[in-house]
Amino acid sequence: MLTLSGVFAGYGGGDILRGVDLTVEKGSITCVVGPNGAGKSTLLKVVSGLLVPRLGSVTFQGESIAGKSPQAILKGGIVQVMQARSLFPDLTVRENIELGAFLINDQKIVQQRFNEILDQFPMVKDRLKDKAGSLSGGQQRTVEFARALMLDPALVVLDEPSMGLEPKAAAAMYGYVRQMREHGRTVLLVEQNVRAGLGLATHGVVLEAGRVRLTGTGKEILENPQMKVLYLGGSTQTE
Amino acid sequence: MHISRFGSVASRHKVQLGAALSAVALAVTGLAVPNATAAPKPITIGISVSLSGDFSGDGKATQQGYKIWATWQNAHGGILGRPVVLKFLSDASSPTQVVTNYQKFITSDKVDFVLGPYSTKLTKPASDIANRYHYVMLEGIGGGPSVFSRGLKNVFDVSASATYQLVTYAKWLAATQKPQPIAYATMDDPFIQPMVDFAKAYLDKKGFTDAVYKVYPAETTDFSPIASAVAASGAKIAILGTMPPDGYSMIQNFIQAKYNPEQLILASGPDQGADFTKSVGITNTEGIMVPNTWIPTSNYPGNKDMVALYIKTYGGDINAINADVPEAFAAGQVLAQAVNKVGSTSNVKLQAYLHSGAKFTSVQGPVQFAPDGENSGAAPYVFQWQKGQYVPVLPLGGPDKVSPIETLRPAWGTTPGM
Amino acid sequence: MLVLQAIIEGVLVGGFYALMAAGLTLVFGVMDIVNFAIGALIVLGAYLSYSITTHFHIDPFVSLIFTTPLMTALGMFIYVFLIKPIKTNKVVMSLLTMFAVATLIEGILDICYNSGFVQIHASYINNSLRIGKLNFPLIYVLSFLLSAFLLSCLYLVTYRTKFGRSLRASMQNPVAARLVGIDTDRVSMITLGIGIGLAAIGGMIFGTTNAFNASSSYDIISRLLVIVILGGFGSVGGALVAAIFMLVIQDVVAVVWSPVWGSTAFYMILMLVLLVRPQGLFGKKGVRAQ
Amino acid sequence: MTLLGVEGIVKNYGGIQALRNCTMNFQEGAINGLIGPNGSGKTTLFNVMTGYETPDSGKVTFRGKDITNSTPDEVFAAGIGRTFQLTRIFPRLTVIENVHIAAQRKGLVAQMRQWSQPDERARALESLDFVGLTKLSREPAGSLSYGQQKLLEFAFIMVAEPKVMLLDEPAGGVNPTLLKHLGGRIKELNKTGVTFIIVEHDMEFVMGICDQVSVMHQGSALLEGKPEIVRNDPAVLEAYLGTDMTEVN
Amino acid sequence: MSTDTTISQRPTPPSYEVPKAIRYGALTVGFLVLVIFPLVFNNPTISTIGVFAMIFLMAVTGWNIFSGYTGYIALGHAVFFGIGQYATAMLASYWQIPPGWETFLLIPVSMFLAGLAAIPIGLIVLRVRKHTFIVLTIALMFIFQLFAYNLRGWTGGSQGLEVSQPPWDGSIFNLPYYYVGLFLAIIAIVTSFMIRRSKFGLSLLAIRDDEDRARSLGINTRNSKLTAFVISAIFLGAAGCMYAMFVGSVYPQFSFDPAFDLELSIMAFAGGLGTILGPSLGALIISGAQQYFLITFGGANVFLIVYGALFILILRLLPGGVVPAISDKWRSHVVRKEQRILDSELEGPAEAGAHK
Repeated sequence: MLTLSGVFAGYGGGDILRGVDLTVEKGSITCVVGPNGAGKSTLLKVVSGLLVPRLGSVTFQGESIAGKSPQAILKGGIVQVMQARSLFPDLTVRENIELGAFLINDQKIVQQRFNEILDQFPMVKDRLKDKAGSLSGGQQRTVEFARALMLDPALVVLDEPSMGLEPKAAAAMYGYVRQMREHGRTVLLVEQNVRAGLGLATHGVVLEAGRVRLTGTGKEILENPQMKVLYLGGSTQTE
Repeated sequence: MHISRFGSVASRHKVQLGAALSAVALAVTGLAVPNATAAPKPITIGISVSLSGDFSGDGKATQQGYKIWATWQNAHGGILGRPVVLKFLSDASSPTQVVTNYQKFITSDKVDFVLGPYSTKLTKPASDIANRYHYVMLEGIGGGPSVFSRGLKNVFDVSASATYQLVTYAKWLAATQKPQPIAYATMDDPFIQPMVDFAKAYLDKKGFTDAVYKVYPAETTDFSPIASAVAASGAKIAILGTMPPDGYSMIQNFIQAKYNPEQLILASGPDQGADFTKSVGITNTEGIMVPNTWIPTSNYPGNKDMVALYIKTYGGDINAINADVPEAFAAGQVLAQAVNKVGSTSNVKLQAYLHSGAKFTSVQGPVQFAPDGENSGAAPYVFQWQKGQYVPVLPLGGPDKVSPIETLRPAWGTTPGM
Repeated sequence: MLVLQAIIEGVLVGGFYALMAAGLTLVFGVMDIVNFAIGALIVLGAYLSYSITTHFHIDPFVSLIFTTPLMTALGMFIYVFLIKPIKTNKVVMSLLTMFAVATLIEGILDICYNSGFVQIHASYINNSLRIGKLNFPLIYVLSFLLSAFLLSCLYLVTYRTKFGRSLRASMQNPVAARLVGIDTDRVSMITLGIGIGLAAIGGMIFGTTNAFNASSSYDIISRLLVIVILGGFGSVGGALVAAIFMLVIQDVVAVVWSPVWGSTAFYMILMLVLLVRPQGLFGKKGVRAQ
Repeated sequence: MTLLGVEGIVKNYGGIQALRNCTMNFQEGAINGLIGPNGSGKTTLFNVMTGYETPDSGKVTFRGKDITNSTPDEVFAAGIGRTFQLTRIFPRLTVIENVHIAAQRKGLVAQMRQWSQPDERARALESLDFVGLTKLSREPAGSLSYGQQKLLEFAFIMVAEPKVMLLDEPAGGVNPTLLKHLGGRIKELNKTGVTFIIVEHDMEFVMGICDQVSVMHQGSALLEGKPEIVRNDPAVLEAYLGTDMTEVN
Repeated sequence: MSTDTTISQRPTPPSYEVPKAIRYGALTVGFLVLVIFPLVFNNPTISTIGVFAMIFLMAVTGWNIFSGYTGYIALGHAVFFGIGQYATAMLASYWQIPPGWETFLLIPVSMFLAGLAAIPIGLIVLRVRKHTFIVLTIALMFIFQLFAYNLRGWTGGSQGLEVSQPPWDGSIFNLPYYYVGLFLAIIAIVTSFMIRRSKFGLSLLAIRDDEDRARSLGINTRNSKLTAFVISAIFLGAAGCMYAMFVGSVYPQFSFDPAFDLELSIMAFAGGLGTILGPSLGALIISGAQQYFLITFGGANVFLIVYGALFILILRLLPGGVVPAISDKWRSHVVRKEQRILDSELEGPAEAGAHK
C-alpha cells in the first residue's frame, strides 16, 4: 500500500533518514520502533508531506507522493496524528473534530461521519462543547484520533500514540488502533513503548540511525536478541 | 497692446480699470509680450511649497497663489521690466527640506528673491536661511507671532498679524453687546491659538467671562467631546480657533448636538469657499463668521484680475478661492512694488526700503511694515455667511463697504432663500 | 450629564475604532504582521466612497458594496505579491513593507485628489437623536450599528463558518492546521483581504464624520495600534473592549479636564496597563521555555 | 556527598503529569547517568533543576541551598550549566562567538573590552578543538548540522567552567568516533572536579562512562545504582520496553 | 589519543570576512572623502545636505547600537532626538547662550540628558518584547509629543522654541556643523565598532538570537539591553542637539515625529541591520538621495510614489541590506576558491571530514 525506497531526508544540514526501505501492507498495523534520534518522526513527516525527501521514492497505492503538499496527501487518504500538541486548544472538541473533515465539502457526509465517530468514541460525546485545551492528555489524544478518522482515511499514521499517557489511557489508545484495523484501515505507527507497540502490530520495523535494521512480525522482533543491543547497548554476550 | 512697468499705485489703478477680462486675455498671451523686445534676463524667485505631507492641502493653494501672481505680474510688465520666473521646490512639510530648499535657491540657483513657504512652522527656519544670505523674506502665510519675536530684520508679513485677526470682532462685540459668558475652543497651533487668546484677553478685560475654554491637539480626529463641552456650556457666543477640516467637523457636531449659538465665529474654515459650503452644507452656513485678511469682491488693486485668473486657471467660482491664494499673491505684489521702487535687485536695499515705512497696496488691502516685520497697515475683516453669500461685515467705518452684521443666527438648516 | 454624554460618544466612536482594530488584530493573529498601512488604507477607503457618492450620487453606506470587495482584492494582492515572498525577519520586514505601501497609497491619493480636504455627504449626516438631555448624532449611531453588525458578522464568520475554523486553527497551531488540510497561505491571503476590506468600511465612516485629505492617515494608526496591543494581539473581543474603554476614558478626560490631556491619557493608560500586564488586557501569556 | 538534589517534585502540564513526587540525589564529583524511557520526565526534571520550569511542589537544592525558584541565569551563575535536547545555540553568530558567550566576565570595563581576550580565546579554541569544530569556527552556527550544534553547545557550556554540567542527550546525532572522544573528555573534566548529570539514550555511552545511573519511569525515580546493576535489573528493561498493555486490558 | 592530534593539526580556518587590507582601505578612503567633501563641493546646498546626512549618520548609528544589535526594533527613538532638541533650545535660552560657538557646548549636555532619560524609559519598555515593544515605543513617542504640546510653560507648546543662529557668513556657515557632525558621527561609529567587538556587544547579539538562552548563560540581559538603550539614546540626543542648532526652530510635531524612526529603520535595513557600517551607508545614501531627489524633482508631487515604490523594491531585492549582500558575495567567492583547492587535494587520499 505504502512503499518507501531509498529515502534520504533531513533538515538543513544533514540527512536523518539515510536510505529507508519500507513497505506497509494493506490492512496491517505496522509499527516502527527504534531508539531516540533514529529518524522515526522524520519518517512520518516524509509520509505526511511536511518534509520533502532529498532522494528516493514514496508511493502510496501505486502513486508517487514524494514532494506533494500535505493537502494533496490528505486527499489521497493518508492522515497523520502528530506526536504532541496537534489540537487547537481554544476550539471546542466538536470544532476540532469537524476540522478533520476540512477537505470534504459535502456537509451530509461530514455529519454522517461525525455521528459514526461519536459512536466510536463515547468519551468525545460528553465533551463536545468543551475547549480542547481543557481536556486531559488521554482525552486529547482520543480527540486527535477521532479527528483523524473524519476523512475516512485508508492509511492512518500515528506518532507515538501512548506518549505521556498513563497506562490505562495508553491501553485505551491501543484499543482504538485495533478498532481502526477492524474497520479496514491500515495503520502505520511509531512507538517508544516497544513491547506494547510491537504487541499490537502485525508488522514491526526497527529503525536505527536512519536505516531499517529489522523487519518481521511484532513477535519475531520482540524476541530477537539484537533488540537489547539496540536499546541498551553492550553486546549480546552479556545475556 | 504693451503695458510698460508701472511704478506707482495710481498707474496700476488705471490698469485696473481695464476689466478683469483683459487681464485674463493678457495672461494667456502674457508671457510672450515682454519678450517682444530684446528678451531681458528674467527675475527668478524661489519658493518652497509643501506638496506632500501634513500641509499639502494649503501648500498647493499657496503655490496656486504664487503662480497666478507671476502670470499677472508678467502681464503687467514683470519686475523692473523683466519677466518673473518662479522656481518651486516641494518641502514635503518638513523643516529639514525647507532648510535645504532655500539654500539651493539662494546658493545654487542664485535666485534674485525668495518668498515664504506655507505655515509658521516652516517660515521660521526658512527666514533663518534667508537672513544668513541677507535675503529678504516676504511672506503672507506664516504670520505666527513667534516668527517676529526673534529679532530678525528680513522677515515681512503682508497679511494682518495673527494676533489681531479676531480682535476686530472682539472690539465690535465689546462695543455693542453686554458682557456675557463666551465658549472658546482652539486648536493647539502657533498661528491659530494666539488669535483666540488675544481676543479672549481683550474680552476678559471688558468683563466677558469664559463659559468654557478648551485647547485641543492638532491631530484630533474626533471632535464630539469638545463640541459637547462647548454645547453643554450653553454660551450664546462661541469663538473657535479651528483649521478648516476641524472647523467643519465642529460645526457638524454642533448641529448634531443641536447647539445653536447666537454668534459663531471660527478662526478659519468658513473662508474656504466651496470647501466650506460643501462640507457643512449651504443651509447651515447662515450667520457663521470668520476673520479674514481678504475680501473676494474687494476693489483693491489686482484683486479682480486675480479672481478672474484663478477661475480661468483652476476653475470653480469666487467662493472656491482658498485664503492662501490672495495671501501668496499679496506677498508677490508687495515684492514687485518694492523692487520696482528700489530699482535694483539688491536685497539689502530692498530690506532697508521695506523698513522705511513705505506704503504698499495688495489684493488684501494696504500694507505697511512695523519694525518687527508685521503688517501694521492691515485691518483684519470679519466675514459672515448671509443667505449663502460670503459678505464682509466688519470692521465698521473701514475703507470698504460692509454689510450689516446679523447678530442672531437662525436655527441650523434654515438659511433664508436656500 | 456632560460626562454621560462623553461616555456615550466614547462608546459610539469606540465601536468604529473596534472595527478597524479588529482587522488589524486578525491580521496580526494569523500572520504575525503589524499592518502599518491601515491608516492609509482607511483614507483610501474614504476617498473611494467619496468618489462614488459624489459621482453617482449614491448613499455612502451603499457605496460600500463597491468599495469593500475592491479593497478586499487589494489586500489579497498585497499578500500575494508583497507579504508572502518575505522569508527572513518577518515581523520587521512586513512592517516596513506595509509602511512603504502606505507611502505609495498616500502619494497616489495626493495626485488623484489634489490634497484639498473633503468630506463624504449624505442628507442625514447632521441629524441626531435626542433622548432626554442626551444627544445621539445619527451618523455616529449608524456607524456604531454598522460596526456592531460587522463585528458580529466577523464573530459569526470566525466562530460559525468553515473558513473561520480554518482561520482560528491557523492562528493556534499552523503545523497541525496544514495536517488537517488547511491551506495556511490561502487563509493568510483571505485574512489580509478581510482586514483591508474592513478598512474600506472604516474609511467610509471616517470620511462621513471627518474632513480628510491624503495625509490624514497618521492620526488613526497610532491609536489603533494602542488598542490592538491593549486588547491583546489576535483578540477581536479584546479589541472591542479596549477600543471602547480607551475612547470613553479619552473623551471623559477631554470634557472634564482638557482635550490635550485626553490624548495623553490615552497613551498613558497603555503604559500603565503594560507595566502590570505585559501581554495586554486580554492577551495570553505565550512564552515557552523550550 | 549530595551536590544537587530534588525532593518530592511534582509537575503537571494540563492533563499530563510529567513528574510525580520525584526525589533524586546526584553525588558530587560523579558522572551521573539519568535514563528512562521517553516521556518518563527526564527533560522536565532538567528544566526544573535549571530554573526553566517552576515545580508545582517540591524542592531543588544545590550544595544544601534551596534553588527551587531561581531563574536560569541565577542557576547558571551558581555553577550549573546545561545543554538542551533540541540545541539552543545562537544561529546568526559564528561558532567561535558562540563559544565566547558563556565565558564570564565581571565589571563594566571588562565587558567593554574585546570579546576575544587571549586567555579566553585559548580556552575557546581548546574547547572547539575538543569537539572538533575548529575548522568551522567562522561559520554561522545556524549553518551547522544538528550533531555539530550539539557539540557546539557542549563546547560553550564547557568554557564557562561550571561545577555541574547537565547534558541532555549529548550523543544524539554525534558520530561514534567523536562520541568516544567526548566520553574521554567528560571523564577528564570529571577528574578536575566537574560533576556531570547526563540524560542519554545511547546506553553504551551511558554505561561506559557513568559512575552511577538513575532510572526514571513515569515521572519518578525507579532505581539508582552502578551501571552493571542497573543494566541487568529486569525492572529497567521492563520500563524501557513497556508492559504490553494491550494484554492488561 | 590520536584523534586529538588530528583535530589540532587541522589548518587554521579560512576567513570569510573581506580582508583587512580591503576593509581598512575602503574605510580610509571613505573617511577622507567625508573630510574633504564640503571643501570640494563648497556649494552650501550640498554641504547642507551633508550636515543633515551627518545628523542622520550619528542617529542611525546610535539606533543600530540598540536595535541592530539586540534585534529589538525601536520606533520611538525620536523621543531622544526630541529631548536633544528641546534640551538645546531650552538651555540655550535659559543660560542665555549667545549664538555662536558656545552653543556647541550644549551637545554634551544634550547627550547626557537624553541618556539620563533613557534609563527610566528603558526600564519600562524593555519589559516587553517583539510587537508589543515596537508599539510601546511608538506610544511613548506620542506621549512625549503630547507633553511637548501640553507643558507650554517650558516647551512653548505649539509655538515651539528657537535656537538663535550665529551671524556667520553663508559661505562658511555649514562647515562647523558639518565637521562637528562628522566628528560626532565618527565617535558614534567607533563606539558602535568597539561595542560590536566587545564582550558586551557579543551579549547583545546573543540576546538578538535567543534572549532566554543568553540569560541562562549568565548574561544579565536586562542590564545589557538597558546599557545599549542608553548609549543609543545618547547619540540620538547629540543628533537632536545638532538638528536644533542647525535648523533653528523646534516644534513638538517635528521633534517627536513618528516618521523619523521609520526613516532610521529604513536606512539601517537598506544598509544592513546589525552591521557596523551598513546603517551608516544607508544613512548617507538615503538621506542624501531623498534630499537630492526633492530638490531636483521636488516640483512634481510624484515624490511619495517613487519613494514608496523604490522602498518596496529595496526590501524585495536586498532583504538583508547592502553590506550583508557584499559580504555574502565575498563569502561565496571564498567558498568557491576553497572548493577548488579542496577538489584538487581530493585527488590524493580522500580525507573525509568528521561530519558533513
